[in-house]
Amino acid sequence: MLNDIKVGWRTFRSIFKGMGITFGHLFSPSVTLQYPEERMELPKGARARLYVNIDDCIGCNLCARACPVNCIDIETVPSTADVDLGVTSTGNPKRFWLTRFNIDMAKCMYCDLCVHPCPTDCIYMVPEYEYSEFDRTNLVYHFSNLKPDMVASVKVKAEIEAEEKLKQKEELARQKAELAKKKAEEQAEEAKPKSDEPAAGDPGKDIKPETKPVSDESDKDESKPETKTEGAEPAADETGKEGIKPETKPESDEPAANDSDKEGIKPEAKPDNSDADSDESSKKENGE
Amino acid sequence: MKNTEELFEYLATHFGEDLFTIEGGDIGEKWITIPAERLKEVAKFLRDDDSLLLDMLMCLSGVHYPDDNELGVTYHTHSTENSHKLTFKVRVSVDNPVVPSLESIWKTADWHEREAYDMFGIIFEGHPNHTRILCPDDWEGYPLRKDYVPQEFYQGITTRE
Amino acid sequence: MNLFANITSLPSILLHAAIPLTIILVYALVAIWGERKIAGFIQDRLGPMRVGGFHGWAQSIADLLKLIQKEDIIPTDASKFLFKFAPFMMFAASYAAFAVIPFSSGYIGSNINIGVFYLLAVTSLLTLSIIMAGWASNNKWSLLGGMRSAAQMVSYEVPTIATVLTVIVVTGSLNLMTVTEMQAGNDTLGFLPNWLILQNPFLIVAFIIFFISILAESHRVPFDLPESESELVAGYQTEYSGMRWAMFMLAEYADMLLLSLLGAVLFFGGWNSPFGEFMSGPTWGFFWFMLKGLLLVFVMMWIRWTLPRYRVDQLMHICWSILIPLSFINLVFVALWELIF
Amino acid sequence: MTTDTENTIGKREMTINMGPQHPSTHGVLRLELVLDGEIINKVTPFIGYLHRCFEKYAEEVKDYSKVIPYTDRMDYVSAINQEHGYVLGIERMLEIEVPDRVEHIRVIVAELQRIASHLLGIGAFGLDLGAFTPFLYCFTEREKILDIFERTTGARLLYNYMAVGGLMRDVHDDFKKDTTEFVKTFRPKIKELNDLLSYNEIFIKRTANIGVLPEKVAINYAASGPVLRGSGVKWDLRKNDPYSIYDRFDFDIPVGTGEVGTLGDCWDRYIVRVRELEQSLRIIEQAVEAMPDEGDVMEAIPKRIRPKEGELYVRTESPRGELGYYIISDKSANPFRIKARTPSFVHLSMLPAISTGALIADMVSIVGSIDIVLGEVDR
Repeated sequence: MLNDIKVGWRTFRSIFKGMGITFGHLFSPSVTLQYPEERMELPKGARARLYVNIDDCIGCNLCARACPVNCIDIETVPSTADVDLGVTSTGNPKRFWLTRFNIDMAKCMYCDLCVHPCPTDCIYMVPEYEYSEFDRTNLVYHFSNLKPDMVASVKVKAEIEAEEKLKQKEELARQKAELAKKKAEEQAEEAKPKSDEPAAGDPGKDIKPETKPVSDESDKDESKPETKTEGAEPAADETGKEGIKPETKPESDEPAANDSDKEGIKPEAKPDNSDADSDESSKKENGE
Repeated sequence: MKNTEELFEYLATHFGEDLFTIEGGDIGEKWITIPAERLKEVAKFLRDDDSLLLDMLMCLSGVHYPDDNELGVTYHTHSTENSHKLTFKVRVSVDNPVVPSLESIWKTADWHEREAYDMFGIIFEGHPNHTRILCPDDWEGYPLRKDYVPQEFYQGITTRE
Repeated sequence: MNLFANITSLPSILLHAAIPLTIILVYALVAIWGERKIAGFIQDRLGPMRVGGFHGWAQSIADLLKLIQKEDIIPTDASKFLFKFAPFMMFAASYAAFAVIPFSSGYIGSNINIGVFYLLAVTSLLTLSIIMAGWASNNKWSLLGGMRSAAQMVSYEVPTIATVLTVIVVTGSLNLMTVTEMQAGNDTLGFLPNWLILQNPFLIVAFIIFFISILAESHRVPFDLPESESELVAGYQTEYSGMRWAMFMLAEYADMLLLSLLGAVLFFGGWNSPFGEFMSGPTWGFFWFMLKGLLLVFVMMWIRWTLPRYRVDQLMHICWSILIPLSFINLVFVALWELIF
Repeated sequence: MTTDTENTIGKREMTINMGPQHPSTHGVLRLELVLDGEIINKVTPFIGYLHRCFEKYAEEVKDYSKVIPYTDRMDYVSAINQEHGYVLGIERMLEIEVPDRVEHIRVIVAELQRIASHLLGIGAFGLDLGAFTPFLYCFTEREKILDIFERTTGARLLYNYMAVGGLMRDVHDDFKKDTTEFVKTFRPKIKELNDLLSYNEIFIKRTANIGVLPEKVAINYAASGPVLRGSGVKWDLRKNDPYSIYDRFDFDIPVGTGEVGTLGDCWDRYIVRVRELEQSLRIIEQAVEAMPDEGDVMEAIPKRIRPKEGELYVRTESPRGELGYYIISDKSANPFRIKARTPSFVHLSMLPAISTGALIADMVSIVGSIDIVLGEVDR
C-alpha cells in the first residue's frame, strides 16, 4: 500500500507539473498563420516552381538529360544559315529554333538537378507555390514562344537546308573516295601495298546533321552544331552518355502549342489548357 | 582490432587454404567466397569463435551476375566487441540457386533472406517462413534480376505500358 | 389511479423538461467550440477562426449542420433496433438526471428528497447504452471498445458513490436543494464561504477521488479507453456517423456537465455565492452555479490536453486497489471528524 | 467431439488486423495480431505497401548523381542523413577529397536533421499514447529547423542538397546566426518536454517494462541506433566507426540504463532519443564555430562520375540507426547494384520477438518506441 501511495504522490506531482506547463502555454502567442490573409513568403532560393527564360535558351538539352524523371521535353530545329538568331544574354550564340519546350510540373520532383548544367542559367526555380490546377494537363507548361505557322515554316526551311548540306557532303565524300582510289592505284603501281586504310570517321554515318553541341558540359563558350565529336572518350561509353539523343522528335501531330511567352518580371507561364488552338490566356497582356 | 588480411589468414589456418579465395576489386573492400555447402558451418564458426566474435550481420544482399549467369549473396558482418569487419560471399548458378539459410545464426537474416528470395529468386533452404516480403505473394518473376521484364497484367491492372 | 389527473399541468411539465434541455444544448455547442479553442491555445495555435466571424464562434453550429446532412449508415446485419436506439438512450440517461439538479434557489426540476440516489441510478443507464452500441454495430473493434467502457464505468461508479456517500454523511439529506441551502453564508474561519469542501479537510480528499472518478465516468483522458483512437480506432462509436454520432457527442458532453454540476453542488455550495449575501439571489445563484460547473469542465478539458492515457488494466488497478479503499477509509475519517466537531 | 472443437473452445483466439490504415502505425504497415482477449499471442507484420523499387531504379538511372534525389525518398523524415551516407560512399569509391567547409556544413545539416527526425519520433510516440500536446510542441520546434533548411537548400522535406564531392549550393548568408539562435532557443524546450512527457508518471506507466529487448537479442537482430542503445549497448557509428569529421567533435552517447523499468524497455529507447537531442546541439555548436568561411562548396564535384570496378559497404548513423549502402560498380556510369540496408527494416523484423504476450495498448507503444518509417522499410 505504501508503494501505491508513493506512486500516487509522484503521479500527482508530475500531473500538476505538466498542467503548469500547458497552462503557461495557454497565454503564449500562437504560431498559426491565417493562410489567405497572412501568407508565408518563401526565401529567395526556395525551389517551388520551374521557370525558363526562353530567350536565353540555346536548346542544348542538358537540362532534359539531367532530369531523373524526364519531365522536360524539348524539340529544336537547326536554324538555317540565312537567319541570325542573335546572342543570349550570356553571350552564347543561338543556333536553334525552340519549337517545343514543355515542362510537366506534375511530374517534376523539384530536385534542382536541371538548374546546374544549364550553360546560360535560363532555367531556374521561382519561389511561387500557388499554381495548383483543376486539370492535370494544365500543369504541362509550354515555354516556347513560336507561333504554330512560324514553327511550320522554320521546319520546312530546315528540311531544305538539310538536303543541300546532305548533297554537299555526298559530293565531298565522292571526291575524297576518288582521290583515295587514285592514290591507291599509284601505290599499287609502286608494288608496295599500303597497310593503313583511310582514317575512320567516314562521313556517311549520319544523314541529317544532328543538332548536337559538343557534349563537354564545362565548355561554356560555344556549341558547335557539328555531328557528335567525341573527345578522348572510348566508344564504350557511347551509349552511357548519349542515352537520350535529343535529335528532332518524330513530327508530333499536334502543332506545337505556343503562347505563354513571358515578359515582365513576374513569370506567369500560364499554359493554355487546350493544345488545339493557342490563344493567349487571360493573364497575358501582350495578345497576338 | 584485426584488419581483413589477418582475419583471412586466421580463417585459412582454421579451414584450410583451399576453402575460399580472397578477391577484391580495384577499390573498396576485399571479400572471400565460400562454397555453398560449407557456408553454414563457416558462418557458425565466425560468430562463435572467441577471437572473431562476428556477432552482428550488418547487411545481407542478393546480387545477380548476368554475364557469368550466377546469383550471389553477400554477407557483411562485424563484431561489436573487437569491432572488426568481414565480408564473405556465396555464388550459386541461376538454374539451381539454393543457399543454406543463416537465419538460425543471425536472426536478422530472416527478413533479409526473404527479401533476397523475393527480389532474386535465391532459395534459402531451412528458412522458417520462405515467402515473398515486398511484392505480393502471387507476383511472377524476380524484379531485381537484370533480365527481368515486368508481367503484362497483375490481377487486371496493367503493370507494363 | 387517474393517469391524467394532472393533464392540465402538461404545459408546465413540458416547460420543466424544456429548461434543462436548452441548457444542455446551448452548453454542448459552447463546450465543443470551447474545447477546440482551449486545445488550440494550449498548443500555441488558434483553434477555429473562420466560421461565423470572430474566433469562429459558429463552428459547432456548422458542425451540427454538416452532421445532419450526413448519410445515415447502418452496418449490414447489425441489430437494427439496438443500433438506432443506443445513442438516444445514452442521451436520455444523462438528460433525465438533470431533473434533480438545483439550478438556482428559484428553480429545480423536481424537488424530490432522494435526489442524489435518483441521479446515480439513472446515470448507470449510460453503461447499458454503450454496451448496446458496442455489440449492435457488429464490428470487432466496437465490441472490444464496448466491453472496455462497460468495465470502466461499472467499476468507477463505486468510488463515485462512496465519495457522494461521504458528503451525504455530512449533509444528512439526499435532496440536492437542501444540500445547497445548508451551504449558504460565509462564516467558516471568518470570511470563507461555508462550502462543504471547507468544512471538513477529509472532504478535500473526497473531492479529489470524486473528480478522478467522474473523469473516468465520462471517458475523459487519462481514462478515455473506450474510444482511444490510437488502439481501437473509435471504440463503440466506430460504426456511427452523422446525427447518431452527434448524439453520442452530445450525450458525452451532457454527462460531463452533469457530473461537474453534481460536484459543484456537493462540494462547492451549488448556487451560493462565494461572498455570502452579496450578489446572491435566484438569478445570481444560477450564474454562480453555472460558473462553478463550467470551471470544473474547464479543468477536465485542461487535463485532457496535458496527459497521456492509461491502459485498461492500469485503470482498473487504480480504481479497485487505490480509489475504492481510499474512499471508504476517507468515509470513516469524515464521519469521525463530524463526530468530534 | 473431435479434438478440433476442443482446442477451439479452450482457446478463443481472435485475429485482428492493425493497419495498414490504423492511425497509430506510422504509415502503411499491417500487423496481424492473434489475440486471446487483450493479450497478443502472435504478431506478423506485413510490409510492402510502400515498395517503390529504389534498388531497381538505382540500376536503371544513367548516372550515380541522379540516384541522390531517390535516397531522400527512402526515409523521408531524415532525408539529409540518407544523402550523407550515399554521397560518402561514392566519394570513397572515387577517392575524392572534400573541402573542409563542405564537411562542416554537412555535419551541421545532418545533426539538424537528426533533431528534426527525433522530434517527429518523440512527438508521434507521445501522440500514440494519447498525449496530444507534446506532439504539437515538438512540431513547432521542428518547423524552425525546416525554415533553416528552406533558406539553405530551398526545400523543406526532400532536399537533394548534397552532391557527390560537395553541395548543390552554398549556405545562405546568415546560416550561422540562425543555427546558433535555434540552438539557444531549443535547449530550454528539451527540459519542458521532459517535464511534460518523459517524467510524467502516466507516460512512465505506459512505457516502463514494456517491449523489453535484451542486449543479446538486440545484437543478434542487428539492431542499431536508439533501439540498440536503449538496450544498454554503447554503440554509435559516429564514435565507433567515425566517418566524415565526427571524430573532431566531442559528444557522448546516451545509453539506456533501466532507470524507470527494466533495461531495454520502451521508455529507455525513448529517453535515449530525448538525450540525443542534447548531444546533437553540442555537435552543432562546435561545428558552427569550427566552420571555415572561405572555400567553394562546388569545386570538388566531378563532371562525370565513373568509379573504378569494385564494391564498397558504407554505413552511417541515421537517426533511426545504422544506414548502410552496399554499392557495386562495374566501371560504367550506371551503378551495377545499390543495396540500401535500412534500420527500420531490421527493427520491424524484431517486432514479433519483443511483443508476444503484450496487450494491444502495449503494441502501440512498442511500435512507437522503435520509431519506424515505412518508406525506409519498404524502399
